[in-house]
Amino acid sequence: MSTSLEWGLLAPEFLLAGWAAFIILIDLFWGGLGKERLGWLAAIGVVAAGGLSLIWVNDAKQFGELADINDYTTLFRVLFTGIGATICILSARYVRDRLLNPGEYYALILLAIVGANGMAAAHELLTAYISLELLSFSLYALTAYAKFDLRSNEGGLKYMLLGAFSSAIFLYGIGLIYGTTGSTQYAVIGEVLSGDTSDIEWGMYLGLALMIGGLGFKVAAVPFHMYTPDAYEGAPIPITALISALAKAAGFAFFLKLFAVAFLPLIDDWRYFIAGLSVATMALGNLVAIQQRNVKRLLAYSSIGQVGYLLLGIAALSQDAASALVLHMIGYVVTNLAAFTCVILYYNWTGKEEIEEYKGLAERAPYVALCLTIALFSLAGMPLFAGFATKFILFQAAADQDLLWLAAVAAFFSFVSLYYYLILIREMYLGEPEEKTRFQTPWLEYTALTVLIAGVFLIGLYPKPVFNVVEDATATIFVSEELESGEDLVGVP
Amino acid sequence: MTYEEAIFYVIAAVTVAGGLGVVIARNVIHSALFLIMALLGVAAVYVLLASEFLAIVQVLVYGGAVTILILFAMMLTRVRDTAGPMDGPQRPIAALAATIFLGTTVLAVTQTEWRGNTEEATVISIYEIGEVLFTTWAMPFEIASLVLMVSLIGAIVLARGEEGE
Amino acid sequence: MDQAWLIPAIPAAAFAILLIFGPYLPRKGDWLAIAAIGASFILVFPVLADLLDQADGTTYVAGEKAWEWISFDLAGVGEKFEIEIGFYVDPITIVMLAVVTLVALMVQVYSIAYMKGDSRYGWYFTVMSLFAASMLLLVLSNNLLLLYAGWEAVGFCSFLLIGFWWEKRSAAEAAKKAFITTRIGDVGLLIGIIMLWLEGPNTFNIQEIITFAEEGGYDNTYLTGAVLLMFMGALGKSGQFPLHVWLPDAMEGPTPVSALIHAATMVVAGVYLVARMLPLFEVADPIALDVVLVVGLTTVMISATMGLAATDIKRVIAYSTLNSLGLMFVALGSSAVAAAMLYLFVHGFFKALLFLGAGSVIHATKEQDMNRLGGLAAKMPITAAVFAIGTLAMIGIIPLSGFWAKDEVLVFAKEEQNIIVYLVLLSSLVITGLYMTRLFVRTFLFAPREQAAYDHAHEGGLLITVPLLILGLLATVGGFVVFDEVGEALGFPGGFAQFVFLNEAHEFEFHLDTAITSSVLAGGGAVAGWILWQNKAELAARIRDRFAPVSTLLSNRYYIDEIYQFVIDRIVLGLGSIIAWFDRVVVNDGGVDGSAKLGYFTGFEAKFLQTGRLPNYALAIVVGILVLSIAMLVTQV
Amino acid sequence: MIPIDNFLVLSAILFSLGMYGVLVRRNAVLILMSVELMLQAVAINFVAFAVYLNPETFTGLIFGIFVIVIAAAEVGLALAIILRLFRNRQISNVDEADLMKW
Amino acid sequence: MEFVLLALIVIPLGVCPLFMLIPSQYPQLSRYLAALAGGALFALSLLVFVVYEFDGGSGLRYELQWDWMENIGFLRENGITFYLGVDGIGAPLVLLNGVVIFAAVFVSWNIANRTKDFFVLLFLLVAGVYGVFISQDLFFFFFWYEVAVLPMYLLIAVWGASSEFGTFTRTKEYGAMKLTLMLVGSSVLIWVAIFALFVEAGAGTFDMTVLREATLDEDFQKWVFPLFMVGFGVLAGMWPLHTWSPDGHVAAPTGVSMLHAGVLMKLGAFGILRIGMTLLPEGAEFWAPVLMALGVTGAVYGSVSALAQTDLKYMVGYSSVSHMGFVLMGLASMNEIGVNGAVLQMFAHGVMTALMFTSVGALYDQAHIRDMTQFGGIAKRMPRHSAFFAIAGLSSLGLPGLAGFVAEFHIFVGVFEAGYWWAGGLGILSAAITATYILRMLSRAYFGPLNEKWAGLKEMRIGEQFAAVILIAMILFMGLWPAPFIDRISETVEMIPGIMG
Repeated sequence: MSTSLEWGLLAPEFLLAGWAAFIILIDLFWGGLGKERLGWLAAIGVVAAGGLSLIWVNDAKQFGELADINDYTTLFRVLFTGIGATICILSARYVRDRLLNPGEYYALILLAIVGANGMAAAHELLTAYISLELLSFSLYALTAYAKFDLRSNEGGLKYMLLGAFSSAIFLYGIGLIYGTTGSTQYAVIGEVLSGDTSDIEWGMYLGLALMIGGLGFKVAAVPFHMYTPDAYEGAPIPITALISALAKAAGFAFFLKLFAVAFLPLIDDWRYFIAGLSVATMALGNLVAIQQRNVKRLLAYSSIGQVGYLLLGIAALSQDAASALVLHMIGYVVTNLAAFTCVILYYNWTGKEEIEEYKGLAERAPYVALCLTIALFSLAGMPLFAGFATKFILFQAAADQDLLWLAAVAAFFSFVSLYYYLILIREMYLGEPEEKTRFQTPWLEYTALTVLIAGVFLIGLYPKPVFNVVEDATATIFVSEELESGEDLVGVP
Repeated sequence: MTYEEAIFYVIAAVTVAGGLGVVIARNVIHSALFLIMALLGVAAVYVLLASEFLAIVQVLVYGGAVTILILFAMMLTRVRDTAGPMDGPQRPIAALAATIFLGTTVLAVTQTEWRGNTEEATVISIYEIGEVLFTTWAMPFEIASLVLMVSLIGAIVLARGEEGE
Repeated sequence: MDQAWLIPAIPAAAFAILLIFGPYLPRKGDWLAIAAIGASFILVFPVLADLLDQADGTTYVAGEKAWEWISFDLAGVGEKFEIEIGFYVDPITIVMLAVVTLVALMVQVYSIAYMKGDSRYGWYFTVMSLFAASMLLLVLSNNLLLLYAGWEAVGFCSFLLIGFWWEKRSAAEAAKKAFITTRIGDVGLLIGIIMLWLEGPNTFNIQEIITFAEEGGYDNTYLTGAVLLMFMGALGKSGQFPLHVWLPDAMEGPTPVSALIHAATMVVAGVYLVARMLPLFEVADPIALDVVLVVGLTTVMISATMGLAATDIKRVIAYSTLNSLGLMFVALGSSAVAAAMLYLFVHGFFKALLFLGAGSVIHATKEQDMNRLGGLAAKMPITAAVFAIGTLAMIGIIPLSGFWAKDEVLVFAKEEQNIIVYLVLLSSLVITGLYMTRLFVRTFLFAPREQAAYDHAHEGGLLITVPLLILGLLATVGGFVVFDEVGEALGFPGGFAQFVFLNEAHEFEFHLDTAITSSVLAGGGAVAGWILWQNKAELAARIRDRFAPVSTLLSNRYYIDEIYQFVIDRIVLGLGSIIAWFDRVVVNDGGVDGSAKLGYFTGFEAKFLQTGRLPNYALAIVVGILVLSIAMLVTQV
Repeated sequence: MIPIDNFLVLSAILFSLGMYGVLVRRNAVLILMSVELMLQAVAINFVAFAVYLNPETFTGLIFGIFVIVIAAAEVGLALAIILRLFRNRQISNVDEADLMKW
Repeated sequence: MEFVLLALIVIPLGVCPLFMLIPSQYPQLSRYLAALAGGALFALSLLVFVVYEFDGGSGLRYELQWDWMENIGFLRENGITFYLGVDGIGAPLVLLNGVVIFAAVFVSWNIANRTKDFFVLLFLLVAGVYGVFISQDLFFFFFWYEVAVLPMYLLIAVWGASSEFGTFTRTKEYGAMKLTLMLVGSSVLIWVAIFALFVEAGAGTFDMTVLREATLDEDFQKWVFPLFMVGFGVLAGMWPLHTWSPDGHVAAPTGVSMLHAGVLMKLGAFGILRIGMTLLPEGAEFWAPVLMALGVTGAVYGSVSALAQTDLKYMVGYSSVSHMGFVLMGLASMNEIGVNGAVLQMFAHGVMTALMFTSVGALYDQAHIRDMTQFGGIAKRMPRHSAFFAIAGLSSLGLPGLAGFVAEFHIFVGVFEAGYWWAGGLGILSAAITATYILRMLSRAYFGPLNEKWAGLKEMRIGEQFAAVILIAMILFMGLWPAPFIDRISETVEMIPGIMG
């Protein structure tokens, strides 16, 4: 069955892993390069890996029984490397000014991307799980990376211990699913579950519930989200961005693929639970966000809210919903990175991250304030920006699957979210700055920011190209179902 | 009760006792020792499950490395000196939750009609394991090595003392 | 007759020019305004001639000309919703046109002198032109909507002119009061108009509506309701009880304005409206006309009595105007269109005369409280003479114009209505005699009470006296049109009554008994007034002291203003404050902010779930898992 | 001979004990140990399924090995973080680490 | 012509980056650019209005349809298209927007703080409004609807003013926040209704011309229509969800108030008509009495509240609530005359309220207070200003010859025709109350002896006068010659299903 493994299919991952080692070595032996350039160097590797993964565009290969290299994987590889490259660039000055051991820092980021790639590519649960742990471990370490920062320690500790705890739960679920279906292959599980399951339903449902819980933790769904705010607040800001973008995207890449391939036959059994999680997540995330005083924490809660919307795509699972989910996720990632870029820039300038300390940003760095405003409006789902179009399509997909009520709830909380974004915008535009001087402009970060904002506009104004790509990608995970089950569920006349 | 079953119950009792000890011992060092006991019990369970390889791994990795690490950590963090009770105020609710979970799980696993031969464990040879580990499961294997590397990097970076500490 | 639209159009054009270029024209363009109204006045004659030409014997053919203003198809009905800009000329129109243009011309000429030196001299003529245009539009309109437009526009001009000296707080308030009070009446008018359209022949054309109504197209009760609502409008505009309160206050405006708007023209618009729509009133339940009658009577009585107590000469004349208007409504309430129109016709002249006379006095003495005047006849003989004519005409002394018109009303009241109406009217004559005499005596005769005012007094220039004289002449002879011979001599086949009676044969009747009774009573009132207020008016003072409560009641105008003030201050504004409070506190702070606070508070409570302690976080995860698992097992297995 | 249920129940007990430990213990190291206990339970599960239900592919066994590996790695990383926390703040009780909340 | 419609959106959006390129030390340049863009928009809007000609069907003209997303997921052919087109209802509203923005630019001439940012947001708002009026695709309709709301927060919060009212305070942040949240919150309902509508129609497209052909279940219409009604109703100032409006006005800078009350509130009513009533005629019929009741309540409530206000902006704000109540009444009448009236009223109220805010703003700029009881006799100092304000007021109280009358008259006739006697009566009464508060205001603040405190007031700026003259021209245009408006509107209204003759 697996006598000849095409290792070449994993070239991007090897490149990343190798590059990670290379970065560490460079850091060790060529201190003269400078901490800042190390980040750029890392970014180059990441971009190269991303470019490499483009080889398999419109291709459908399988790495043994372990991983698929198809459009879905390619899409996420590109997305993850994109996130990684951005984070590396954004980290450069931050790491230079505030962190020790830059080589390891970038290496961990690169390895995290490997993990994320594995999660998206995985064809079965073991690979997925190990990849998940790779990603998680990297993030644990990175969260605690500011070793003399008490909040970083604490965030790392909470993240790590709870992560391990939820991993155990998740594994227990996997075990039960494995025990009941006899396989860890998504497709096999799907096949078994579409047959008669009356004899194994106890174990199967318990396993499913535990898996949902475990995945819920990874994507930060309420009530498994508790670590999120603390980890976000504690982590170095670029890492906060990384968690919010990479961990979430990878989590959903995994979640989506797993549920689309393996658990789709049971969709009527679990969709309302996911819907419930979605509602709880949207509600708590958005309501508590109103109360936050720290920008990172605010964005943490806002990302929890976003998870609620994304879960809606899972609850309404069909190819449409999956495409919509991925589209929204891409939009969210781009937007969130843009927001974090601004936050990082501000932190690099001033070392401040409380909301009230943002007062007068519009005076001192109008462009950053503008971009942050755009990003926040996009997160709130205002038009012209990505959030509106993607949310519209996502919620519409849910409504299409008879989940109108859920779409309504989501739309409502999307509105609630506007309030706390406006609070931050208010500080920037209405607060009087303590000093009037303009900040100097770091061109690289500004370029990255401009690119991200352009992305926000592109997705907001003309998402079709992106959507086409996404649709091709999601088609690969629904291929086994031939959309039949989806067709039944849609109930479109 | 067959002879094997008897052995199982003994081993299970030891394991559970160990586990219980871990979570209720008043002394951290005792907890650690109970953990070793539980781990060894689990190793024995693996033997019962005809997976000697796993039992060996268990003993080596856990009984050796992990517990030593834990004990070191305990000493370094002077756990014994910390004031206050060992357990948090959550105890009743934790007990309740754990019991409910146990009940649910036990109910679920006993109610499930497991497919396959649930009466007898099949012996899987160490060679077979070795072979699939490097072929079929090559990718997780590689990734697991990366996980270890991450863990290593993380541990070194974080635990290493810097100047002035 | 097709050119009748020019009559309002010329002043309208003058208005537009004056509004934009007025300040740059020589003499601020007063000549333009006067020329325009003069042109309108002259144009009335060809129109009249046309009407007479087309008359078939004593049957008049009304002229109509209309342009489409608004028109659209009604979906699925196959009909159009149309509103026209249309002009309709019939005898009533002609009478109105004559009064309006003539008096307006006189007044404007008079104003040149009267308003001289005023800082808003040009503005005055601008608004006067607008007023003329609007009033003529109202009169000529062939449909209710255009009539309503003119109706509102004259109200607006009235607002502007009452508040002409808006720096005076009282003027500003009076203007506001006038507009709002009439506006309340207009609520009814507009509803009435819409009602007539709604169940009617899908048109606003007055004649078509009348025809429709006469054919029994409307439900009787419905029609009654509609006409009564329309009558509300007339009530407000013509200052009838209980909406009469604005008219005395309207005297804050320049006196020529009072003469034109608040005596001769605008205030009679209500009379005109009812006269115009009288066929509807007649078709409707008799109660409609009864209401008109009762309102008219009430107004006659209260205004006459209030006139007794007022001391401001303009106010006295204003009350007399109310009094006259009341009489016209009594006539209408008795279906006596001809009488009402005749009264309207002559009233226009003598009331304008009275006001302009008063204006002459005020202009000369800068004083309008009759307690500070007196003896002016010596220094202002012409004014005194024409004022006397006006007074006598108002009282109704033969052969002055007022006598004939009033007598017609009395005859109708006597014949058509019950004796009480007649008696009430007769008693009002006495009172009219009393207060009008009082006005004249106190102003022009006996010793001056305020030397300064007396010293100032002088006769105005030609611009003032000539209009006075012309009006005086008209006030004297205007009544003779009652004689068919006179009417025919003037070119109205069949006489004036025939003319205004819309082709229904009718003659003026002259009942000697009524004439004698009324003359005796009116003359008696006048003589009594002379006796009471001669010299220092000790007798009147004694009587006033004797009936102090009555006097107080009268000088406080039956407290009607106070009641209104109370209603407005306490009830309307109170309600406004309550609603404003409700809006802020209940709707906004409670409902809107409240729900926002609810969200905020929920968030505030929920954030404490995030205790910062890891075991709690783990517990949350466990609880989540438990709920999920148990729920899933329970629901699915 | 030994029915699979026995192992599964044993695993469930261990898992629940671990869960209890995580919820109740204050010391970070003890929590970590409880998590290890849970992972042991998971591993038992996997191995039991592998050898009883699916001996042909014995994925579960492999899974079990990986679980042990991951668990070991976890201990390493977690202890480093705990140590760092202790160095910085002289605490090792997790409920004392609540700088960040609300 | 199609590209004129496109230009209406492209120009305001296109000038935004241009503004950004202008260095902030040259605010004058921004102003000229704004005037240029405003002028262009005005000219194009006028062009659209003038050349619009009904040619059958739904009255849609100058259509321009570009694919945006189709044959993807749940979207079939023409799934979401960028579909522009103007009909007889849209045409006057386009003109309205053109007039108001042109005027607003001049009124905002002396904004000194972050001038270019102000204009960027202002033009963004305008683009959104145009988009709503000419979008024929439900998605883009909603898109532009939200775009129109988007800049309001900053426009009010940054350039607005906080006010103290003795017993309570209204900060600009509060006003801005409340406005934004209420509008966006209500759009949630619209959003949900759009989802439901799309799914129920099952046509796989958001094209409104297709959706109006779809047969929708009556029960479905009955439960979805209220979502549209309330959702759009909030923006239309529907009682009791109107409170954002007065408070928003109090806080907003003049130019923004003009656009806000002048055109933004129209979007709500337009939405009810264009989506609610057109796509869900049976639902509309079912809910018409409720809409009527809410409209009348708003009309009376707004005018009575205005009566009690002493702050000029509050007064104008509540008067907007009252007048939008008329619009809702007209819509609820469900007959051609009433609906025509409603659209006419949208235009009429748009220009006259913009004029009112121009006047209030001109006064506030100099006096820095708006409490009418503090003034007195200022007509002496600011005669033109007073005249402009008075004209606006007179139009709003329904003086014939001015725009308000034509509109209100149609509404009342329509309401009576629909059989809502009580509503018609109360509506006319409310118009009378309008007269009361307008005149009360004029009498208090403008007439009477000059309060010496204000002896230093100067006439409003020439730019503001220019703006006022444009607006007055529109008021007179519609008031004296309403036929062009009514022709365009009625022909289109006739085609709306469920509208009786």
